[in-house]
Amino acid sequence: MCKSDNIYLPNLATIEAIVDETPDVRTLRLVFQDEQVRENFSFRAGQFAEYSSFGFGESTFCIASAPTRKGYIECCFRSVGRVTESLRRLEVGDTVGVRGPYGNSFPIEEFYGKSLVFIAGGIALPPLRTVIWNCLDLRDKFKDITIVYGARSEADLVYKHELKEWQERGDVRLVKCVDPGGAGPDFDGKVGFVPTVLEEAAPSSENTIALVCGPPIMIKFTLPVLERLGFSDDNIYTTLENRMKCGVGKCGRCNVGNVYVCKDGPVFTARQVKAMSQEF
Amino acid sequence: MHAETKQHDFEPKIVAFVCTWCTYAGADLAGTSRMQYPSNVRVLKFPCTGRIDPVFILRAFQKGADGVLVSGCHPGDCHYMAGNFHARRRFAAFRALLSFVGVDLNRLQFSWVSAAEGGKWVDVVTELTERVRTMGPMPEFKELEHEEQWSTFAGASADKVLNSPELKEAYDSIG
Amino acid sequence: MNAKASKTHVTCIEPAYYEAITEAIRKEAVQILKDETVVGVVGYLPGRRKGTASPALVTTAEEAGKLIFSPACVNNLSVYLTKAKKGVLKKGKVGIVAKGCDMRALAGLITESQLQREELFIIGVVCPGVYGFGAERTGTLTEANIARKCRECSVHLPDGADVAAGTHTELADLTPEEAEEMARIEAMPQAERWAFWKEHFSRCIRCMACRQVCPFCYCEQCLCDKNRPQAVESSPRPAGNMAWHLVRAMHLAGRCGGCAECERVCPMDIPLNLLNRRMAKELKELYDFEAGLNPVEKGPLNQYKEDDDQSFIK
Amino acid sequence: MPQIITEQNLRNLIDLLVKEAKLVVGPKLSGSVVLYEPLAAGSDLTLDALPRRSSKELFFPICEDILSYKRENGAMKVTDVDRSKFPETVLIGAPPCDAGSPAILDAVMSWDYNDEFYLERRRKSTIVGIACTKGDDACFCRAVGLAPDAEGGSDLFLTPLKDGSYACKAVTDKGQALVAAHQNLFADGAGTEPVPFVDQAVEKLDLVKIKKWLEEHFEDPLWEKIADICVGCGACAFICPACHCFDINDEGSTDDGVRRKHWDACGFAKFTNHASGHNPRDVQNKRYRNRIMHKFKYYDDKFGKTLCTGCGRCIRACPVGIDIAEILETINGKED
Repeated sequence: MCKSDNIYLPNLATIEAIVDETPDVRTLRLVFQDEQVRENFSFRAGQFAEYSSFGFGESTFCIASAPTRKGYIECCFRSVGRVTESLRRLEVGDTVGVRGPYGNSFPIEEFYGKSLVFIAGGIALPPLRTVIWNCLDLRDKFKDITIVYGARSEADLVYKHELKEWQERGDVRLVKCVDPGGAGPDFDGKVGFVPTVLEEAAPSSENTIALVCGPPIMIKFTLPVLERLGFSDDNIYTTLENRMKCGVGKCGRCNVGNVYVCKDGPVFTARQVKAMSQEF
Repeated sequence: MHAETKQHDFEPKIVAFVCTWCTYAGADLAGTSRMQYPSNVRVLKFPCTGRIDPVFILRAFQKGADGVLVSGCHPGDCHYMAGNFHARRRFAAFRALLSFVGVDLNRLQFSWVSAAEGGKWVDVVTELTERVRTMGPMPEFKELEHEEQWSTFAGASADKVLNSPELKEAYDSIG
Repeated sequence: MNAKASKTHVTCIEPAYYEAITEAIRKEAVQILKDETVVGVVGYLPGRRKGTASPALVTTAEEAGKLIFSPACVNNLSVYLTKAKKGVLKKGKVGIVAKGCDMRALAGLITESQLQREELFIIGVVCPGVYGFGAERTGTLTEANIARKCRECSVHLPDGADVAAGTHTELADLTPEEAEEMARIEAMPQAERWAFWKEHFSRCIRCMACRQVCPFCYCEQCLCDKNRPQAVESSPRPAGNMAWHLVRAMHLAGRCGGCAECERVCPMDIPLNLLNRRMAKELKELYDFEAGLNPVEKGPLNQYKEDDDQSFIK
Repeated sequence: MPQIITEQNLRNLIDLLVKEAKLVVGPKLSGSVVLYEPLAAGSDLTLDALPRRSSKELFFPICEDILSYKRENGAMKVTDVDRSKFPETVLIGAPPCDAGSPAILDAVMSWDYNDEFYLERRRKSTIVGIACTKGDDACFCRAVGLAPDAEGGSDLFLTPLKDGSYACKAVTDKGQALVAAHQNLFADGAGTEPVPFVDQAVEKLDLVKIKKWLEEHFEDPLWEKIADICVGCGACAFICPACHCFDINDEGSTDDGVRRKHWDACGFAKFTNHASGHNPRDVQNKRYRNRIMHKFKYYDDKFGKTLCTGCGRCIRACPVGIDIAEILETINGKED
């Protein structure tokens, strides 16, 4: 993207809008400052980028907006560290750096003509949201679309407006849930853990691809459920996250065994994940 | 606080770490009493001298302070009973360390200034400022900030001029 | 094994001396593991290279029978008992082989409530000294290969250990190199002192070996790893290096037992123990505190007297 | 045709190169340690000891700026580093275990994405390697496929001769060019006999077998046995000629500062720590395992090379005496 051959040089982007998804999760809508970059920047669903807050450093998040929506990108993060806290202090109009897109992506074209089941937990919806919108924008290419999304509590559900939108449109089946004890009086979803709710919802595995993203514990309990529902490991996709610095396969920290999450991932099939060394 | 009319060649940057209960109130008193003291001092307020970590002092020097003042309640007056007693020992040790690595202790001043001692605050600040002014800028930490390991710095030698007559002479003198 | 009975000065310490200690350690370690006094023993095993040794955590009598003591047993093993090595040893009473300098660290850790004396079985070593870094490893300890810290050792006898191995023997006529070096630095003009340390610190690569081997650097979150806010620059540049070493010296003031492990492990040969020693000297002069073999209630910077010196304060 | 250069002329060569405004780097006594540092004159060159740090820092500095940023009139401006300013460099006096490391690192620095900081320095450098006649019981270059006289990685290779001069062999065009430009310092001839090499304790390892064992023993009691004593410092990684992990950090204010890339080590507890607190390599033996795996398996999987030159620095420097050669020998000797 950059004119320079310096792979560490970010493109500058302006924060166009800020959305607080939950008390500690925030979405930034970013518009590249350079006109050429703005026009030429393209990515595929599932890719990530390095976002920098000048003076604090870089942090890795997926690109949460859909590749089909041009002109801006979105990132969504929870403020837990030095960089994310500083990103949170930024306001509309401020500048951030964006390096990317990096990594592989979901092979959307291979999903054409199939049904899709998205399963996400907590802050892990953004990496799937990019795919969801990508698919919804190409709705006629897919059969049934089911979204199972859960969080610890009602307040922790991200993209609330979009959840509502998905719920209201007739061509998506949204099953949202919160952990026991996390529901408010007006909560209209289910109460239970994602794997349990998924099993109850029992989407058909026939000609269907499952896309899973969530905390390790959720993944651990979801995979057996999917297996029971008849999904083969090749039809289950997930996206991994590890601590990264360079994003381009050099700095040596994101590897799981000999797999570099930044280069060989972040998108893997369940078969690939299982084949990875026991480290994951 | 009116700016002094007298112009100096060098205006030192003085950072003052003060406790909120005594010295900050003392400095405030100096202000409300319209006492005059050098405007070189930047005051940073802490709950107690016991909270003033030596690393803050280092940081101040690193970021360009020419002198540092640490000031709090008189012994026995600490709002938290013993914060300044502990600080006293810590700073005594820290002074020894700084001196051992070659920092001029004249740039570092400790004082007890109570909430009633606006005059003492003025004296301490004025004395330190004038002393540091005569000493000139503190070069050590500032220079260090810009130093690099040689490998980082490798660009510098590229600026060297290729002096061909000299080089020719060198070639000729060998072999 | 009455170490105090006699004290001999010799020109070299033969391998036989260390072999005798080795035997005593093995006997003791095997015994306490067999009768389940301890869950494990921290000691030394020989390395692949001739004349080397490395720390070992042994849990069976069989392994304990292989423990050694030689001039290559330089490590201060008390680091393995701290929080920093949490989880490596099972819970329970632990045996540890300790030289006098290591025992000072144990005493310090007990002072700081990191260890409890009842949880330890200390196999003390009456240590005549160990090799310096990079010294010739001949098996015999001489004036030529003894570590700098050992030249001025004041804790040959591991007083307070559960058992002690060895007889009190010291090398004769050792010059106090470190004390001389410190006097030399202290006598330098201020600018020269700055240049001296600047040169040393600029070589630092921030491998953190000094911190990692230090028994007192057991903080779960080191100030220098913190970045919210960042107190010390993390990049290995002269500015951050200077700050790091000053912060460390300050954090060790009044705690350091003087094992000089930081100096030994420094791959860049920075004389770090000089800093710690200077601080120890200051605290001795000011508050009459000296790191010793006995745990105390509080370190010098954790207490105060109302009439402490404040001549430097206006 | 074989050529020789006398020791005096080797030093003269350095003097000339310095005068040509080249950055000449070689082993030099710095305080009490020998390090690779810029040589101001031929007399600075010290060839009696292996430098404590490897020569990788010539290409992969311990810390370097990768960009600077500044807010001007409210607008953030990011400035690239002018890599054309990197000087022409000659590395002199690197033994095969150092001279050979860039040849290994080139792969990771240029797969897919090119790290131009490294590559530009590589392009602008000429490596004058020297056969190693020192060596001690920590050396094991033969075991990882190198040798005290391995020319790989060198542009010009020197072999110390018994009379104190050096036999020269131009290995690459760059080396040829260096000789050609200073022809009067070199003489034709084969010279006297070379200085013999030192025997190595660990002579030959079956790296394929080791890799296979590593593949099958991700979980193995060996890891706890050898790595429980690891104290988690970065000494081994930082002085290693092949370790290339780094960290990127911003230093400065939000308005004006630089972004820096600097060495990092897989042994540090925080290396892989997620912001959430989750740490995939949460205990020291996992971190140590990654170090061995990376060197002898992962790097080979990815790039077909072993990420180790057998220089033995980590063995000499390890605070707790962890001996990588011993570990490799142990694995090599395993039956299963």
